[in-house]
Amino acid sequence: MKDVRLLTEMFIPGALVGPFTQAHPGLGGVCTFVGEVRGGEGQDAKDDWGVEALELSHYEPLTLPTMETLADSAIERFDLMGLLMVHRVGKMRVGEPIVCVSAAARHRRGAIDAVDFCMDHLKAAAWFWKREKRADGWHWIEPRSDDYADLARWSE
Amino acid sequence: MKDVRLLTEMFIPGALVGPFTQAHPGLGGVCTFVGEVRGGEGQDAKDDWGVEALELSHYEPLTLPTMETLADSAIERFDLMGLLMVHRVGKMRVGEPIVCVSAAARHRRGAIDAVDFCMDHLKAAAWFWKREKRADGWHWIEPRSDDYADLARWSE
Amino acid sequence: MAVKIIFLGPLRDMAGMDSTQVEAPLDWARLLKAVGEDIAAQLQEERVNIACGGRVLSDKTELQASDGDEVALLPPVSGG
Amino acid sequence: MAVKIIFLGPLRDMAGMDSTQVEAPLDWARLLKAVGEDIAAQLQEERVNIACGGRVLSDKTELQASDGDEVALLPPVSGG
Repeated sequence: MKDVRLLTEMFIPGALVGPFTQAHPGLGGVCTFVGEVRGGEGQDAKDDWGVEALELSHYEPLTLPTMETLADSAIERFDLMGLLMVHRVGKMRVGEPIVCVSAAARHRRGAIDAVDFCMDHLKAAAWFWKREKRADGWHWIEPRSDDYADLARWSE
Repeated sequence: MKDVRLLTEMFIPGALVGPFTQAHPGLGGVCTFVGEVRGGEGQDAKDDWGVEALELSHYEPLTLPTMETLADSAIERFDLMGLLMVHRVGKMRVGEPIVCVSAAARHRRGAIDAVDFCMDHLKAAAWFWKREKRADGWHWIEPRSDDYADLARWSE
Repeated sequence: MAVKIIFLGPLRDMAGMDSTQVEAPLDWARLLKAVGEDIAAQLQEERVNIACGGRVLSDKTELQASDGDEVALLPPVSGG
Repeated sequence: MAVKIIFLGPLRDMAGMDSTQVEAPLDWARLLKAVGEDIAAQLQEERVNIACGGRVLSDKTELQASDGDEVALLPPVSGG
């Protein structure tokens, strides 16, 4: 089962992952990653202090087709039984989920690697632009070089 | 927050992962792996056909301390905010969860790698023995060479 | 009819608008003139892409937009 | 008092019991004699470990179990 969604409203990952898991009897493992709007409460979080909100914009004619293609290639590459890929767009507050990727497979390696693969591609190769609101206004987030390095792991 | 448990009864991963996630405000991502007793419904599942039940035995004086040590080392190595590690023992039916590992971190890479690391160690370096019940009785499961290869990835 | 140019992400702020309409046809040279100096400088950077009619161009300098096409200017992404 | 030997995993089936009691003290040579030929052959394999008093021995041939100790025979694991 492939389930790819762009959502403009808050969502509860558990409410999607539960039914997704149950839709695949016979599976061996499910790996799920949920990314949230990071707040400033961590100790090592100096650079995140003061984030009040986050906005993800996208380009509709490209974003969903890109996610569908990514999902298809993950399903094939990692021999998945199912893949759930959900991404928020619009304005979000700290603590709200931005992205949820869940992969069901007969063996754990496929499930874990598929989530890793999808997240790297969503970060560095999907059509989203992120900006954060701080006390002094909105700031666009530059892509991180780490993200490109992560993505490069998946090329032969 | 470190939460390590050996359970003798059926559990619902979502009921543990939800509160675990909410216990870490400021997190960037949560990665969760749930392993279930694999049934024989998949297409490529010839070797799993006919599994009726599974039993995991363990050695109490070693198992929980080993899991605690594993959790500590994952938390340190991947700079986690929290780690949930739950393992069933005893008899289980097809579709029941065996293991659930959930890692909360400020960045996705730490969360995903921590789950990968913990699963490899639980598979090949924790004190569990698995046997399957088929039509002709119980069969002990031999460790797979893949599992040792997976484990070796984490040594320098 | 015309060609609609869409500014995405940080380019939207730089342009001061979400989109603009220009006369068709629109090629690379005319696009650079149409968007102003700052955006034109961005477009010359390798990491900025252009989509036309919902497809990302492998070579953006070969842009050929006709009446009714949508041309999207895509700065580096920062998603997930 | 005595030393309790615990058979884990497949060794339990091979031994036909969960555990047995033997007189203390128990060292490697006496253990091999106490468990019977099949189990003794297993114990000589590198991938079979021995724990004494809740600690896995780095060198199982240096086993020195005293009164009240529990000695666990640990075949290769297959968990998760």
